Parts: sequence; C-alpha cells; structure tokens
Amino acid sequence: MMGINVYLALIAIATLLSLYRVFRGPTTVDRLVAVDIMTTITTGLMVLFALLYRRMIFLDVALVYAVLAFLGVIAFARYLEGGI
Amino acid sequence: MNAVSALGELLVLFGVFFYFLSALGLIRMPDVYNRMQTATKSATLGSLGVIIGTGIWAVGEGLHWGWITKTLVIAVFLLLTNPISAHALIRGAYKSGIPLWEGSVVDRYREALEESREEGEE
Amino acid sequence: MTSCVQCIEYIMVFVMILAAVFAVEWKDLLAAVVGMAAVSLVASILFFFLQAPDVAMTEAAIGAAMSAAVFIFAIKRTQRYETEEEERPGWWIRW
Amino acid sequence: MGEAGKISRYLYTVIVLFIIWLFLTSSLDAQELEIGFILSLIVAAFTYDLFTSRGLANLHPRRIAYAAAYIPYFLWAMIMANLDVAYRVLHPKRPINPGIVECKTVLSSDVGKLSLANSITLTPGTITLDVIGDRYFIHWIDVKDASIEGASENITRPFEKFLKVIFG
Repeated sequence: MMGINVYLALIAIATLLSLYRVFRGPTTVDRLVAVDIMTTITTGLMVLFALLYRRMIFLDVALVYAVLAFLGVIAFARYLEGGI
Repeated sequence: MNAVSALGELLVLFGVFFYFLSALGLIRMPDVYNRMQTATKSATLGSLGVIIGTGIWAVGEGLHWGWITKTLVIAVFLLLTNPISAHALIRGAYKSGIPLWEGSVVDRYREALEESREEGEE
Repeated sequence: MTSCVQCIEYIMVFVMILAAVFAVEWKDLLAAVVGMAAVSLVASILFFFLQAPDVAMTEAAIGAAMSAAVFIFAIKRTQRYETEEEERPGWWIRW
Repeated sequence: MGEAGKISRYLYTVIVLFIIWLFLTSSLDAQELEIGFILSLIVAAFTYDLFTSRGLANLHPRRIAYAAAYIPYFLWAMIMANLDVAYRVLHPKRPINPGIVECKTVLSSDVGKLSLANSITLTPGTITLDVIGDRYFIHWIDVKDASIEGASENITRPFEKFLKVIFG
C-alpha cells in the first residue's frame, strides 16, 4: 500500500487539469468533454477507494456510473445536433 | 507484498499515468476534435488499467475473489459505453458548426454532406 | 497514508465550490448545465467519502442522467443565452 | 440472415443473463444460483425480442474462437496506439496532422457495424464521426493517405478480418 500516495496525487493533478479546461474552454463542447473525462477519472477513483475501505458494496456506485454516465452526454449531443 | 498484489499495483500505476496523459492532452491540443482524440480514449484505457488492477490487487491482499469478477463487469460496461458517448459528442460538435483546426488537411464529410444536399435539391 | 486521503477530499471540495460558482455566473445556459453536472458528480464522490454508498448511488443515477436531460428539455423550450440587461456579475468575479 | 426461432432466442437470452448474474454476485452458493436462474427466466421472457435476432446460432464454436482471439489483438492494438498518442502529446512541437477521411466497409449486419465503429473509436488516433450506409467518416489525427482505399487499408482492414467471421 505504499504507492497509494503517488496514485492519488496523479489523479488529483488530472482532475485539476480537466477543471482548468472546464473553466477556459472556448466552446461548450470543450467543457462537456472535460466533464466527461472527470466522470471517467472519478469512476477509477471510486474503485480505488473501495479497496481502501475494504468493502465490496462501494463497487456498486462505480458500476452505476459506468452504466449511466453516457446518457447525459447523449442528451447534450442530441441537443447540439438540433434533435430531441 | 506478494507477487499478485505487485502486479495489481503495476496495472494501477499504468492506468493512473494514462489518466494524467489524457488530462495533459486536454490542455495541450488546439481544437475540440483533437482534444477528444487524445482525451477520451486515453482515459478509457487508463480506467481499464485502474479498475482491473484494483481487482487483482484486492485478491492479492487476501480479500474475496468476487472483487475481480465485479471489477471485470465494471470494466466491460465502461468499455461498451464510453466510445458511444465520444461518438455522439463529436457528431454533435460537427453538426453545431465548430470549425476544424486550420492545420487540417482533408474534410471528406463536408463534401459528402454537400453531395447529398445537391441530390436532394435535384 | 490517511493524510493524503484527506488531501484528496479537500481537493474535491475545492473543485465542487469552483464548479458551483461557474454554474451560477455563466451566461450560456448550456454551459451552466455542464457546470451543474460537475457539481453533482463531485457531490456523489463526497457522499462516497462519507461512507454512504446508497446515497452516492442515488445521486449518481439522478445527477448523471436525469437532471441533465430535464434541464436540456427546458432549454430547448425556452432560449439558450441569458439576455444582457440583467444583473451585473458579482463582486467576486468583477475584480 | 433470417430470424431464428423463438425458443432458440429465449434460451440464448437466458444463458447471457445468467452469466451476467454469476459475474455480479460472484458466489457459487446453491440459493443464489437458484434465485438467479429463476430471475433470468422471468427477465428473458420480457426482453428476448429486443435482445437478439439470431438465437443460439450466436454460440457457434468458430465465432467464439474468433472472439477470444480478437480480444487480445484489440487490447494490444489499443495499447500501441495509446503509446503513439502519448508521444504526440508529450512532444514539444505537437506533431499532429488532422483531417476527416472516408472509409468503406464490407460488413453488412448492424451489430457488426456498431462494433467496428466502437473498435475504431477506441484505438486512439481515429474516431468515428458518422456512418451512412457502408461509408464511415473518420477523424484521423495523423492523415497518411487521404484516398478512400488507402484510408480503408490503414484503419478498417485489420479489424474486419476478425469481425467478418464474428458478425457476418
């Protein structure tokens, strides 16, 4: 369990960089891509923390994110295409 | 510190490195299409590494073997749904009129759309 | 080990506050909905850190899919940009 | 590719649902197996019409062998392409040369087209923009060949060898 600090530090840096893109992004699609990346990174972080807490029930939250996270993005994409 | 959990930690390190790389690509690339290229799929490979690596690590730590199957299910669902959202997003970006980067070489999609529009008018 | 775990909790709270300020201040309402999705994402992981996986699961299901879709329906029926003559941005943005 | 019989489609759905149940619960207890089997029987009765159109023909041994060979090949291609993109991101001059190219495919079924599009999207450097009939429009980060044949040779051929057998 020694390397856990390194992993968490890299994940935090990645989250802050994508937050910078959410702030700066010239168009809305840039912000949406950055939030999508944040969702994927957060799913990995949840799985890591489930191991840290040593309880298997925490994996279900990551499962829900993996299954449902793309629905919101698809709603945004349909709006941008002019659909819905 | 046995061999199995060392393998798991190696996979986690690999995945976390790709997370960092995808965020860096999000910062450095010039337009939204190239950002999507470098970001979305590096993040998918990274989370594949982190999630399966965590399952192997947990089994190496002596926990229940259900960890590895459950993390496999999460990884498979992520692998199925992430490209769909990337595909929908890049198509929405193109249809909403965001221009390509000025260094782009070809744009066959615009030609095909114009062809089909002319056919529709005739 | 525990200290760094607390570090990442602080970073997540920081991200959540910043995203909430953006979501309030942006004039493009579609971007504001994106900021709100980020707030809901970080709220879910904060519930996760507080050892409440059931609440986190509900927040994930509602925040990831439902609320974004409902707000997009609302934007589709009204308009995308806020008009200019409304209130000025707050002092924390102006300076 | 005609429709398979109802019984065959129903049995295929039951098998797939039961395998997913096994992976999710990860327990070989007799009670868990019984309740999982009953639940997959009930759920399959409602969903087999949407789930598959070919039934047990999906479990042909040749297809399973090709699918098992496809997974490591695809993972290897994904890792190699990701390292290539990592080089492009970390290089100070940003050596990119993007553009949208067009490809042709020989696959005919809808599921085959979907999995080809997903495979193209997951190997970085290429991302599927739209599919019209058998024409794929692909955003490519490093355009080596802008013609239709050259791009198809570079992007879709390696996957089609496997997917043609798996999905027909």
